Amino acid sequence: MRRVAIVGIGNGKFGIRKDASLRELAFEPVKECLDDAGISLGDVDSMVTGIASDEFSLAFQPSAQIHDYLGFNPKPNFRVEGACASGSMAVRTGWLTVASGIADVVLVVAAEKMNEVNTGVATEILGRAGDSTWEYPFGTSFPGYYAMIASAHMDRHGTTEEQLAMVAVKNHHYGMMNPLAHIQKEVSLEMVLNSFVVAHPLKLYDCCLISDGAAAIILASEEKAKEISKKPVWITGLGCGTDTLGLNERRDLTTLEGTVFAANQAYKMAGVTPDDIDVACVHDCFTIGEICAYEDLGFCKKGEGGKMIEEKQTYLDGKIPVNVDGGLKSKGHPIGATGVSMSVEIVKQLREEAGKRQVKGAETGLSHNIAGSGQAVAVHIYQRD
Amino acid sequence: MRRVAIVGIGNGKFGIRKDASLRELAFEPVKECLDDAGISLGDVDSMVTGIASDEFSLAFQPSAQIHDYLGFNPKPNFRVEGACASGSMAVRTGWLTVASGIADVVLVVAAEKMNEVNTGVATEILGRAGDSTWEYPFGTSFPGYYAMIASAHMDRHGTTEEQLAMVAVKNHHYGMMNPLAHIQKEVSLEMVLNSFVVAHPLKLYDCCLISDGAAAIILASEEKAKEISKKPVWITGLGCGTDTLGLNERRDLTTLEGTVFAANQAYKMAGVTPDDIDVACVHDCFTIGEICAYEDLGFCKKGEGGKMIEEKQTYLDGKIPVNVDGGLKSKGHPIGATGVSMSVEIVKQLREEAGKRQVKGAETGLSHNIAGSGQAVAVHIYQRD
Amino acid sequence: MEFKDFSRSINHTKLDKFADYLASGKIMGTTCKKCGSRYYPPRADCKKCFSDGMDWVELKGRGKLITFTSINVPPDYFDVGFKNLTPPFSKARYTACPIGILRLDNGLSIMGWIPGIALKEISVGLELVAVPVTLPDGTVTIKLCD
Amino acid sequence: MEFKDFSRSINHTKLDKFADYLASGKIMGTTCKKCGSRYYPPRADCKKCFSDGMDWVELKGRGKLITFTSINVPPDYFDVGFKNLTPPFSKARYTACPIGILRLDNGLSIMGWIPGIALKEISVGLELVAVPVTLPDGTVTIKLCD
Ligand SMILES: [Zn+2]
Ligand SMILES: [Zn+2]
Repeated sequence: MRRVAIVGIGNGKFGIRKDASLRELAFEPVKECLDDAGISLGDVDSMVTGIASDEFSLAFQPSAQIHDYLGFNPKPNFRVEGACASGSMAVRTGWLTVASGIADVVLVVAAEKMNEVNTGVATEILGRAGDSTWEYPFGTSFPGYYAMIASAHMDRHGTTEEQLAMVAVKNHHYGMMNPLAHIQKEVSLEMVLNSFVVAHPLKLYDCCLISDGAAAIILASEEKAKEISKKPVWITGLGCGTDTLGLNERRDLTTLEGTVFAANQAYKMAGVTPDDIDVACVHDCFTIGEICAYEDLGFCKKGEGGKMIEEKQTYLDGKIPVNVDGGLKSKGHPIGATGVSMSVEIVKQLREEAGKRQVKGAETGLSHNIAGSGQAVAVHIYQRD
Repeated sequence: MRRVAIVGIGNGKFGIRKDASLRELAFEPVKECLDDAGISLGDVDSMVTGIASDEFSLAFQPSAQIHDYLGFNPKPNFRVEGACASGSMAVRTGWLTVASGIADVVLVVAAEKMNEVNTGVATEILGRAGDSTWEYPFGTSFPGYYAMIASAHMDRHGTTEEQLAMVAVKNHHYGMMNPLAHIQKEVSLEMVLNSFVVAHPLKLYDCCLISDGAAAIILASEEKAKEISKKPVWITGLGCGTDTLGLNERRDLTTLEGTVFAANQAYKMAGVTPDDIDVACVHDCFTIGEICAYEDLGFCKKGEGGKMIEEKQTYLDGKIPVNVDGGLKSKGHPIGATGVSMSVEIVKQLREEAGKRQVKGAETGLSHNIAGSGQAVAVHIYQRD
Repeated sequence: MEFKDFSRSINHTKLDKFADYLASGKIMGTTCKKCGSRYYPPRADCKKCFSDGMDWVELKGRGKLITFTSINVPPDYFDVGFKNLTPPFSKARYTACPIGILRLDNGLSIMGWIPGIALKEISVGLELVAVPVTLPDGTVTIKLCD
Repeated sequence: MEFKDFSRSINHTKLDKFADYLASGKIMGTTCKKCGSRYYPPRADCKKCFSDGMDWVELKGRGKLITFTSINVPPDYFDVGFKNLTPPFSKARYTACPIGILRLDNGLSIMGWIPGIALKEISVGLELVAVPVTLPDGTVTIKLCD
């Protein structure tokens, strides 16, 4: 199996980007990651695009907008979709492309332009991430699915609304240190607890916003990576898992089996355990998501996620720093872009280029990206030389 | 590079399938291809789903519907999209998955359910396959894009409306021999020429219909393929190309550069030339598409595609039989499913299981699948032992 | 009755009788003729044995709520788009109505609206029964009641 | 003026002035400040040199039609959905109007409606000029004229 490294990273500004179209958003991090790698687009063999939704894009084959705008044609490109995990599925596909030997240098670009449609329509599109036949008739929204996971978690494990809120407090705190973040604002426990209830028990500050943004990375084979980069970061473990479409068929509503399966695959492939992870980006589209992630990734025992945030074990100086880039909560969650943005952050950490939010001496990182309410999950492990 | 074979094939009935949902459509060929391979879903390591449109699916992450319905979770699955080439991009991704070494047995399933929406909405969705910013404001439809390619081809190369019609006559003729085809009807040159003009100069019988359907294949590594199958068909060449989003930026409106690029990659990788191809499935969403394919794949010189069909060189007893399964024109074009259905047909031909439409002694096959009006193209070469 | 009178969007399925059954007062799942696996939501094909032979079976009896929520920001269809319907349990415009998932004794789980109970009275473990409802506009859905 | 007054759907772009220019009677492309590459449709970023410094440049003069069609089955928006607009060159309901792509001498190509010429009079090679149009409802588009 060929080794594959990340040799270039780029991340555009996340936020409500009324100033730019999907293709224009995508251009920004591509330019940045080519500059970072010190190569030109002519050096890239193949491209993979991660975008979650045709409907947000207002386009059929939105990936064509991007390769066209970059002038990448006639070289290969197609789109990979895994809802909110589209970015990580695109990284996975980029890895497959290099590992297979069919290409040596691959550009992975991921973007989402969510604010062309209004909130009602966005809620409608995202609501159909669940079972559009069997759940949609009950007015289910995206916060609604995670709210049901939260209700079950609170009942079974005694997780509290305060513990959920603490995740928001942490991620907003670190978002302040990330100039690319959508929201640059500290929030207090009281602010979170007193904010508008979006879907009981989740409040406004338990939920990520609707963001526009894009991120891009360059992947290269071992030979090329050593030519291109002084600080290649290797993707040494990849895992992908899935779960039932409807929540009603889950064995345990508090466990995302896709995460457990993907994490086990990734740990095994990289030959590491959860204890080896120095820094992680996990999928906190809702605060309960981060708590489930702690547990399902093996950072703590099942049911102890609430305690883990309460004890600040996932702060920068804790047992394992999580989402110190602000997470989806504060950095923003332009759904298709998120997975690639996670890869960008982990590479920054492993290169020790993360500034104020640097995890000292980080050698092994993990990203965890969820489609919908767990229907598909990608976990990657990253290691520096 | 690991060798990869197709060891199981399945193709559901194409047509207006008001009797089945997307997930139910997908189930049919998956069951068939597992039976064909003589394995169970438990033997499959990973899955790739090809679906073109969220909007046709009325779902966000439609691939989750399929892995859930099959009970494939918690194993890996995500969706690959390349508009009308989604199926072939999924086959490409399945190939990458096996070739990379991360999995040994991969299920590729592709489906589209187009008839849940009405014709006006379908035309709207497909119209946005072009540039939804710069072409859409001019009321462009999918037939409209190919109509503009046809107008240019007729002007530059003297291709005639009769020659376009001859493609329809051929493909309907062979569709009669394919029980899975959407349309089972011979058409005469007069019928085609006198049919309703959809987008000048393309008439109703120059255009494929709006179909529902699904297809699936099992890919395996060399070791596994030899265990599983007595007649493995090897994918020995893969090519992927792209073109500009808008037609206005094409250097030559009569050449799809994505096809030329993808074909050259695939021929080179397989070590064959167009002359070695015994049977081909090419992208005839519109009759002009098949004529461009002859030329861009190197089956004839540029501008001689019209003559090639006029001389019946692509009939079963011609120089190179093309679309003897009925093509998209008559078999139907459930957009995401088409590419995998092409792979199924080529495997049938190379196994000599194609019945009345069998190309005698076929050893090398080719499939050619286009996204939109050429924005992305996949070409695969298949060889039997 | 069309299936979308239940589903609100998807209409084509091998399971379209589900909506007719709901209209006649029955919540139906399916059981595999070959291996006996039981499904709710119903399936036309068995994910255990891959058989496509299924029997419709009525789901009856009380169950326990395994989770619930109440959604204050609804998808467009249930808000503005709901104008042409009589919303299930609301006035002219969408009013939040709790929803939840009920687990029956046989292990199957049913999602439904919980219109009759105030949110603060709802908790995981509550015993309820799933009941089909025909709305004034003729569409059908399911509610979970005391 | 909003950009979607031209595009009909997409509104957010770095190029939103394009619609204002159209309203003021100008069809504008862009030229890269760094390498001089010219673009139509306009681009905010150069695909040749990856610079994001662009100047707006008016496109003028006649060109030759490189292709055309006339679409009888329009997308939903231009048919039923067109109710709220004054269709560009039709009555209450969509009537087919030829469209085509005009190649200018500088190599750039412009798509536009061809309302003034009967389909049978249109052929590749025809010399036309691209002209901005403001429709009665205030939206803007481009037509190709004699
Ligand atoms: Zn069974
Ligand atoms: Zn330039």
